Amino acid sequence: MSAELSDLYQQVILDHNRRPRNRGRLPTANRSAHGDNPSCGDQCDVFLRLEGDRIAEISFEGSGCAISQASASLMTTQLKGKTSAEAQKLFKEFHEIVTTGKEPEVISDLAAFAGVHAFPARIKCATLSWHAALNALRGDTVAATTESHKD
Amino acid sequence: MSAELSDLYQQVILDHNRRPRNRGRLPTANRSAHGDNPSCGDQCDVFLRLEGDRIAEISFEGSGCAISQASASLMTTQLKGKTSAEAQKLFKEFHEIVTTGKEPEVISDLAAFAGVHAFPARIKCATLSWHAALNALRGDTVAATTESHKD
Amino acid sequence: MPSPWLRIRDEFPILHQEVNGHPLVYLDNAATTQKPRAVMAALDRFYERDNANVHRGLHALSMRATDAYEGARSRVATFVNAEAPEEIVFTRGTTESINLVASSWGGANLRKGDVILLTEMEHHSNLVPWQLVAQRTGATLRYLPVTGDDGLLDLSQLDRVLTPEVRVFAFTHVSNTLGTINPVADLCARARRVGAVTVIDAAQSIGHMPVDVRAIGCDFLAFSGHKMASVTGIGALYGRKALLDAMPPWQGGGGMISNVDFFESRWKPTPERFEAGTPNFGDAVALGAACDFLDTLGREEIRRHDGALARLAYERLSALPGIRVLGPKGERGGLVSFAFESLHAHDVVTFADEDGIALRGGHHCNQPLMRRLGLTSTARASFYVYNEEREVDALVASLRRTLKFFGLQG
Amino acid sequence: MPSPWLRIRDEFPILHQEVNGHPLVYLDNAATTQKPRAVMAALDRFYERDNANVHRGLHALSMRATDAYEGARSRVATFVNAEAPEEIVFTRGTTESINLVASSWGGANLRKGDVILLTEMEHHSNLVPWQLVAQRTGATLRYLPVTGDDGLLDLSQLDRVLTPEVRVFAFTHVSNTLGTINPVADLCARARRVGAVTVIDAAQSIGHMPVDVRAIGCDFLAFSGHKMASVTGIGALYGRKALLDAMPPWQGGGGMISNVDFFESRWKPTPERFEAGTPNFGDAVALGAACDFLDTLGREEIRRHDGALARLAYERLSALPGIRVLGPKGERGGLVSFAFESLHAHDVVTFADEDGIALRGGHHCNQPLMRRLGLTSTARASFYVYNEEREVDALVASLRRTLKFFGLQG
Ligand SMILES: Cc1ncc(COP(=O)(O)O)c(C=O)c1O
Ligand SMILES: Cc1ncc(COP(=O)(O)O)c(C=O)c1O
Repeated sequence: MSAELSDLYQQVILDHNRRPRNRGRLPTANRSAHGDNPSCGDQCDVFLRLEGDRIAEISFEGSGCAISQASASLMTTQLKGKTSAEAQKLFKEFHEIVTTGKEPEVISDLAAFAGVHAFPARIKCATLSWHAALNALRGDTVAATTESHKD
Repeated sequence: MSAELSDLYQQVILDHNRRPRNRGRLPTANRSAHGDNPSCGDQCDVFLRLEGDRIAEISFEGSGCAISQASASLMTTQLKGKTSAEAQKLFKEFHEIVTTGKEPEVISDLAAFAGVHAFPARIKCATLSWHAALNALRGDTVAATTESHKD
Repeated sequence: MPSPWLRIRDEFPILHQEVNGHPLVYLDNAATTQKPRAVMAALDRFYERDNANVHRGLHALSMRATDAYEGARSRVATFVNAEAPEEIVFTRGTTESINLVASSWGGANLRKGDVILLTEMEHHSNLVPWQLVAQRTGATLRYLPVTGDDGLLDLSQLDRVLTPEVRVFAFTHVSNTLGTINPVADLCARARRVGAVTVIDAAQSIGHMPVDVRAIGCDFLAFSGHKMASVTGIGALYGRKALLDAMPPWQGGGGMISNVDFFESRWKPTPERFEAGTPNFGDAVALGAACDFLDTLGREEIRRHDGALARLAYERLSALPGIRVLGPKGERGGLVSFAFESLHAHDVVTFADEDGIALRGGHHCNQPLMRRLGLTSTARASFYVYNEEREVDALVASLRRTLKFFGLQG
Repeated sequence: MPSPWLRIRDEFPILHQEVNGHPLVYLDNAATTQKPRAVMAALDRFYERDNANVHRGLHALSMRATDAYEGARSRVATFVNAEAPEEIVFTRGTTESINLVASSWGGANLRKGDVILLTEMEHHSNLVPWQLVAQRTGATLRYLPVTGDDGLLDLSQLDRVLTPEVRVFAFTHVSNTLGTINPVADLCARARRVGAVTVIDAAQSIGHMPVDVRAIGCDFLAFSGHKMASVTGIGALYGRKALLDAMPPWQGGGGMISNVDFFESRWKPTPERFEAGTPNFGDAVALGAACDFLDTLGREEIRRHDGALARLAYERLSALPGIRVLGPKGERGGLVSFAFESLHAHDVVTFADEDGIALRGGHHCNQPLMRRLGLTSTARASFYVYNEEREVDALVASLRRTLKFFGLQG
């Protein structure tokens, strides 16, 4: 297996893909949003229980490739307990990682996604659940979609 | 001058172009038709005085290249005195001459147009006045046009 | 003379490269085919010797270019056995051809109460243009169902949906996801009985088998050059002359008018009426050369070759654990789609690429069909004249490795 | 480094041939230009190495093809100084670009009472699409006049015609018959004051001079690759993003949808929304290469070169007996049209061809302008980067011989 491919399908990712965390509807959710990536058929629903401005609980449901499923799973572990602003900041970091391959400043599991940058067509897969989560945070009802011209 | 070009601009043609016969409106006309060749802007009006089924008089007006003007002029000299059926037959002969370069069976000035066949884009120029004349004979009011896909 | 099939891979320079350290195995031919030397040479030769704008030109190059362009039209006309070259309108491809019919014929002929009949297996390109014209005219859409994983049209439903309100019946010749070859001549005959106009999407058949518009008996047929060994940017719409002649223009501009005034214009006859602006005569020449190339191989032989590889792939793939292979078991076009229970098509395609194998993964512009089959995406292997059995072997071996990596050996 | 101008004719293989026993003198560049080796090489290289269908593809070739296609989009965006690549929609050429704006923007924004302002010097391609949308929407057409043989827009009339009812003002940058270079930035500024959207037909400027959409301040700009050293079949529409984003799709099909259901669909953002079906990515790559080629020569230098030849031709032709030379005396684009009192343009062109000189004769898709000038046709010589002064000499000598043949020495 090439270095690029083993970078893409890192142990962390395979693990989250095989045993996704926080998967399933959240019965106590007070926010949710849907995201899709129509050009590949990936789908993702994100459920939040916001307490004030803080994400008390989070879960996801969806279908898609290993990258998108692992990303959603990992995201839930990262966003739990964060405020809206902190979530935004994390996404910015994550976006930087998947588009440039740059390692994050603080050590974090998000670094597992650095391999994505070598596969530009897969960036959408990695960011879909994040877009849905941010929409849910903003209370947007429009489905998130990764179909902008770039990313 | 190449053989093709001197075949195209034969003496007969240059002569008819310089001194067109039967040019101008025919005051006694009882039939007329307009023809145009929109892709080059050529225009031609043909005026007939029919007596029974016979062309008693014929004239043309128009503008266009030397080939189209000479063709109209020569046509008037050929059609005068002919019946509708004879005119049709002559046009068929003429069409054959300009598209294939084949000499007509009986010696005729129409043979001067045999050189046209080497210049397919000019076939329309040579046939415009004929189309108008046949329309006039048929009593068609729609303008003749050379804009079919072929010829 | 040696068979043109013997050294066929030599004709395709692109095949002789390595991808990720492995010889390229190109199995994405339903998306676009590769181009033989003969086609590229025809294109280069045209631009090196004869290039000038066509029509209206009286100088030598323009006359040669016009002959080359109209020669390509005649060549395409004989390729599909049209009655006359005027029945061929050059377009960018299948999608533009169908948009032309839907907008021009549909706009002029459809109204409220009319029905546009499609099938559930249509590509977005034979679906969205009809949705747009339905919105514009008030006509409604109706669908002939597909039977399921074996992917046949449910002909038992045809009488129910093909009623006298159906003004147009548009369907694909070969499904780009299922591989199904539809009984197009029968469908056209049935449509004729209710007076419906027929539109065939031949994108997936034109390069792979004989396509004879008179034997089929269709009114319109749309296809793309880039899926039949020619370049992108050129394709054609075949239309019966009587229908084309009665249609209003679609795009306006130079070349399609017979007379323009400041406030109104008159149109040329078909096909020029539908070819506004400078046509893509360069690529039309390449399309003509592609017709020659395919006829040298023989379209019956191509059908046999591509179909045999697809059936072999169908069989071999069916033996893999957790797989669902779509489309008919027997006779099929040169492609096969499949989905794994626990492995997404994107992962499949990415791992195949690692072995130098080019597959397509996704909905293949067949979203409604996918939903109907309870899928969001499949992986697809599609074959062409240069593919070989050993490439099916390579595909199956690669898939086995991928399954192993994900712990899905079964 | 030697100037790229030094051996420029070596770059164009087609020029090195004889026509009717004379070296080819190609003066029909306003109809279409010839293609340099660099452009054909880019096209061949793409098909020999990277060809695969773009977007949605996850294998190596598809990713390379997508990069090449989107790279060409970025290249074209910088070529016209757009703010972002998304402002470039690939089309077949100028005509399709204008049809897209007229149909999509016009269809959504025009209604009875609205005025479409054009000029009397528009090419049919910037005229017929507006007639068609006027018929469809009930908007009316209005024209800014041309002054006469010197062929300038009559700006003294602008206030009279550019009223608040004008929703769109579409005009050519350079006239393909008169050679006039219009003051496009001024016209856009004036249009903005009444809130009119501006559409520029850049077919005759794009390959001949710097074209900067931000300096011009236009909303849309349309052009063709084949008139700027690239191949046929590709061109572009520049549109301000805010306007494109608000426009409905035009053609429907694969690639432009974000979601398709059996009965309705959602669209992708611009530019994909306007690129239904497999795009012409092969020729887009060639267009990108043409941008590089022209920038290496320098577009200011090209403007000087082509303009100087046209002014020289204007002067030398004006000395011939019985001639009427059209368009401005001073600054002009790289072409000159002329008409003889007693000699039809077709005869002129046929005799020039005999000397190996390629001219165009006819109405140049400018019928209304021709009528306005009291002409039915002109002959036109148009220049490009490979033309030389000696070719103007050859033209004048040939015309003198023709006049002599017809007994018109004056
Ligand atoms: C001024 C002008 N506009 C539009 C066009 C149309 O361009 P195309 O035929 O490439 O669409 C042309 C060229 O024919 C032109 O000269
Ligand atoms: C069945 C079918 N129809 C239509 C199309 C559209 O063809 P194009 O993208 O060349 O317009 C395709 C290919 O993408 C296809 O497979």
